[in-house]
Amino acid sequence: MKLLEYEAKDIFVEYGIPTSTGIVIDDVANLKAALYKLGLPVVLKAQVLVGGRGKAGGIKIAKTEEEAMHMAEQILSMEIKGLPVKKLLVCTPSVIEKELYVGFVVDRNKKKMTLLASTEGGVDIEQVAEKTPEKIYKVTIDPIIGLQEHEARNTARKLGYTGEALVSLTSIIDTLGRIMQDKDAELIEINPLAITPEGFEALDAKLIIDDNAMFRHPEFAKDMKETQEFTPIEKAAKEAGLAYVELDGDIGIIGCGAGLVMASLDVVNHYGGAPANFLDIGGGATAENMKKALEIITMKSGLKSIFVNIFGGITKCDEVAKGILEFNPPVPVYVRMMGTNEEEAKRILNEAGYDLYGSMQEAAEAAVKGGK
Amino acid sequence: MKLLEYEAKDIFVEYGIPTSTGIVIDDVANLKAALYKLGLPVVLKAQVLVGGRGKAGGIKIAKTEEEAMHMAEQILSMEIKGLPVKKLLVCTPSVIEKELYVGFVVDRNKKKMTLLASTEGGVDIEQVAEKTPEKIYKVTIDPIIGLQEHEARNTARKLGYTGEALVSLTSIIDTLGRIMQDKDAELIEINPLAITPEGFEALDAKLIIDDNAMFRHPEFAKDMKETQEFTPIEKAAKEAGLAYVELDGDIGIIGCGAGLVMASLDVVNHYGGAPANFLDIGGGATAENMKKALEIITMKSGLKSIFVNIFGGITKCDEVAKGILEFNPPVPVYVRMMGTNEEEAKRILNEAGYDLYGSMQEAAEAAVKGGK
Amino acid sequence: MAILVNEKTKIVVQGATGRQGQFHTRRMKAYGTNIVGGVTPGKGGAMLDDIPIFDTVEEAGADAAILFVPARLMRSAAVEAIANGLSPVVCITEHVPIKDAMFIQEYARQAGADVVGPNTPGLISPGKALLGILPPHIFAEGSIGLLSRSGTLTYEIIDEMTKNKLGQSTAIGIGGDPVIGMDFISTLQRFEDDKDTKAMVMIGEIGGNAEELAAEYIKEHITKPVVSYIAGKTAPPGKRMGHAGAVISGNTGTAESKIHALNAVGVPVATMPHEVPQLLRDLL
Amino acid sequence: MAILVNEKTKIVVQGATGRQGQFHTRRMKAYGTNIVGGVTPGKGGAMLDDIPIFDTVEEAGADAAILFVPARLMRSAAVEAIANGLSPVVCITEHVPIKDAMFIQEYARQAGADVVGPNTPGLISPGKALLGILPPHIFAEGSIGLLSRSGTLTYEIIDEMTKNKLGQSTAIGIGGDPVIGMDFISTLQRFEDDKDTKAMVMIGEIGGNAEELAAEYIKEHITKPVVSYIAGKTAPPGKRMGHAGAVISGNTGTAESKIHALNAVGVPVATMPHEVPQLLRDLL
Repeated sequence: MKLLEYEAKDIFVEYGIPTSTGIVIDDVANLKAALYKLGLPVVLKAQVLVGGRGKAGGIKIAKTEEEAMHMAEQILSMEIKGLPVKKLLVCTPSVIEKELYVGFVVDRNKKKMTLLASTEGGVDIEQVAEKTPEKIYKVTIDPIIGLQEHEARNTARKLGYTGEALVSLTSIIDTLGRIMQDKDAELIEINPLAITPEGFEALDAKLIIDDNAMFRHPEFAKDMKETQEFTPIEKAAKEAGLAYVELDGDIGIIGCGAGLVMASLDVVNHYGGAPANFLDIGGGATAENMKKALEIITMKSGLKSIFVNIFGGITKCDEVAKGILEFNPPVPVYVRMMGTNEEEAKRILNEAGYDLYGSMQEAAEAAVKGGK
Repeated sequence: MKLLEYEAKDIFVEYGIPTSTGIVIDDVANLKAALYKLGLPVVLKAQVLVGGRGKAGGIKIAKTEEEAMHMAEQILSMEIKGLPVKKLLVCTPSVIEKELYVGFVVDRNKKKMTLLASTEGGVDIEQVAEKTPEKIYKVTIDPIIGLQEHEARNTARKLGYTGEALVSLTSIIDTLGRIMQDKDAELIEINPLAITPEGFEALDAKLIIDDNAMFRHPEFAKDMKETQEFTPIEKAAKEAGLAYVELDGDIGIIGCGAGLVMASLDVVNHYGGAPANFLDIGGGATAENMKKALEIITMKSGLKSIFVNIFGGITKCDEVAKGILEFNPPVPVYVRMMGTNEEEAKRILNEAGYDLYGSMQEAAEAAVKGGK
Repeated sequence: MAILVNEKTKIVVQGATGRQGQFHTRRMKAYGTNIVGGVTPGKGGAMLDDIPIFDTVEEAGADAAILFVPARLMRSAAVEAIANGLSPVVCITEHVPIKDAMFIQEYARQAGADVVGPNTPGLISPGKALLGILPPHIFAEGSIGLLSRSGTLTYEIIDEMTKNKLGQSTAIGIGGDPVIGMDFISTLQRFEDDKDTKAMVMIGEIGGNAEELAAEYIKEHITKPVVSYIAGKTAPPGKRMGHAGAVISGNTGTAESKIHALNAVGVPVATMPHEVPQLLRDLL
Repeated sequence: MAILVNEKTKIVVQGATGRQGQFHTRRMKAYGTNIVGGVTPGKGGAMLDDIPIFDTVEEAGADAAILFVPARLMRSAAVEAIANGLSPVVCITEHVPIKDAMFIQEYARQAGADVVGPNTPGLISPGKALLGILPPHIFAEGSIGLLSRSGTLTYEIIDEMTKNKLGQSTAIGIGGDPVIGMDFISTLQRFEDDKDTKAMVMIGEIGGNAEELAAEYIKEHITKPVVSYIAGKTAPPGKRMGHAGAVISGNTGTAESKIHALNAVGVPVATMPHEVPQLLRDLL
């Protein structure tokens, strides 16, 4: 679960990280009150859960009230990468002397969190990693003990700081590590962490909470409903507990098991088809689950055919077959099934006139042809 | 810092350990209201920071209101091992089927906390350890990871429980371990942990918080002032930051360093004297500290002589000498000093007519003779 | 021979009394796996058919464990198994918090235990022991070691192998989460050390760079033939493809990168799953 | 020879810029100890006389550390020293929370580092290095190893020894807290292994059963002569005698028990501190 900038900043403030905050509005009508409190100029920042807001025109500086009103209206009516901007963070611009980067990310290979810090903040850290990897300082965090204070201090020192600045930066890094631990963050970043005449200040905040740890974090339950942004199809899939990803093509794909579904996409693609989606019905799906899956993928307009690929281990093929019949899809369905109760499934589907294939490549090829 | 039974129980309740609570009163006038809420019979338990309340008559069961009033008055006016009973815990007696022991103590040799559990509760665990050590189950706790749930469960199992009881007992032990960790306990005990028809219930609670960790526990700051019980001399010593222990004899002892003061007591004892106290002025004491130390030990009546034993490392002998002169003690003082500024100290004290000795045994012997 | 488990390995099933736990415990037992007991705190003394249920792992006297416990109990259950000296500890459950997964892996590393998963179908040494939810009838005894980040895709490929008379020494699902115990490298080395394994099939997918690191490792340390299949060539960046670990972030984690790295060290990568048996035959 | 430190050991002083830290850093340096730097976060770049102050232990390039940091910072400072591979790590500060002391000891155990203290006067290898607050002028080079739970009592006995021409290889205050790093047993073994140590003086006090365990250990493992003194024969039960660890609980921790255990394994125990030199002479 990704948090919006202002939500992450609220947590920073709660933990005592010096943070550039402001006032959040969801309606231009509330901008005047915000300007009255903050004065001018102000920065207006679109609160959306995708990167690249700045380039998309979602961050603006306004010097007059008129300008602010105009820009706010503009931003609040825009979509960034398909997501409508519903909230705007209004804040006082900071005087920036330098921009750093500090964050914690998962290192899959070490199976540990890694602290990343760099004097090259304000840009995508992946770019820095590519162009000037020597400018990123890394510390691997012990998953049992957690970040130790001297690791934070060594990092601050490696970035070149001494004196009061070293002490402040150590504390910021240490606190960020504590938030990571307390909140089950799978990613937490301050980018940029600005140096201003008043000291360090978190100008932006990125925080992704591990969805699997949500049972430990009732404090996020409310936020999630409010701010998580999904398309209507994604929302329906999420509610049905199905893993769904929308794609650009026109051949609907349903399979069981993430790897098999990915392979199904690849095979369809291999035969010249364009998958419309990724949908994994998971292990042990019932007729009801299958029906729901078909409902969801057919919400997308322009679908030409459907490829169903089931390798039944826990999943019973006859259940899947029943689900197909219950829904009665509006476009041709090409089914490949094997495994548990395969014969019964074949009987059911043959009677109903569905095409059945002995291998995934045959079925995929047929779905591609049928969809043309 | 030791907590009173009811204070420790409040913490148990906060953490969800099933606990026999009740109502605390400090005045018999409030008993009626308590009886009105609790009904009869009631258990009246003196809230004092020493063991052996029961034997001393500090725990009584009252069946009628008259009996309760009488007993409460009696207990609230008694002293147990020299400490006045200021508060009384009134609670409903539990139906006890069995009494267990569960606690965490410091294992100095392993340098770790140890979980102790036994089916022989309700008595002093040290007695159980002596007579039937096989009836105590022990688990050493990893100081970095803390108590793990399976360790609590293994313990519950070793005590012979299964089913619902195992699950409840596991949770109680696990929670007790969490309190230990959260509260910096150097000792935490439920003794007895009763089995009642309603399940497990903590009938008593013992909790000692590490004084050195108090900076992490502002929640105890208030309680400490309210309930810690010291004699007037102990209080004065505590306020002056001096380590003081009151003893039965009549020869006052002041030294620097705990080991040297203990040895001073032993040497005085060896020559037939009885030390009146243990007082360590610590390292680097000033004239003011020494004066204060003399004030404190002479608060005790019946003092016959004073033995001052200084081995000056950080401590400057001349400062100590000045402190003696400033106070001008009412009984003979026998001084042994060596180390930093020894010559100057000797000059000062000789001029003022004090006896100075070249070794601790000579000075101790003189103090014993002088005190007769 | 096989890696990790064989017919003698004494297995305890943690979470044996849940719906999934019961089903798979019975199936593993039916396969001939040496199941010595189940563990469900509070249910000690019960029986699942002829399998005794215990309250604690300690009582079961096992060598290895398989876990069907709920995700939020995974950390304490896995720690219990590891603390009792068990290895491997196979964590089937998905949706385990990544912080707990990291804790388990570090605890296991210090104890020298092998953890498989979480979020894995488990493993099978055909004809010897099934320690997971894989459908055993599609497997056959043989000399190919299989290691995979995916479940059903593995079955697909295993099925093709078995039909083509390419039996398996051991097949292991290493798990689809970002943080897992045994990874490609450690598992490849086990197969390298196993005298009855003649070749390996490594099934990867998008996300992370485990396949790239495995390629480097194969170049330096693995002498036996390895063939591969990588799923997710058409997956878009930034989206989790079902598995928590299957996501392309920026430029990293693409199928292209993985295929390129493997080809560069002489590991043939199948374009489609059914091509794997032929690639194996070419190398054997 | 000496144990733990000698004239070559590069020492960093953590907390060198506080009042106590400055005083003792200068004194240790004046004694000839090879102090390579001090550490105080935020004061890096400053100098204490000719000793450079660093922000981190990493920058100092030391072999061993001595800590004068406030009690509430002890855990993080000791962990820093241990994480940097330093040993011994001598923790002078008193009033360290016992939970932190336990954490430090376990962390050190896993890292294989020696921790001395907390709440210790430190140690001295006379003529070579002073790593503590002991008054160096009373010590003399020689072949007696001294280990003690007490500070000033140690000085008392050292003074008697030096006057009697019984110099010391190393003298170490192991600390007066209930939980300390190097204890009697580990320290006795170091002296046993040190070819220039001919005999040991062990100064104990009431509280715990470290002396009793040491007695057992001496019987089994120590071949060199050991003499002892135990303080607190007249201490009442249940009262802390200055040191956090000096308390008799129930029947355990009494001086009688300790003296009895030591005598039982042939270790003579002095009745009064000044008798120690004679007991040593009797055995040498």
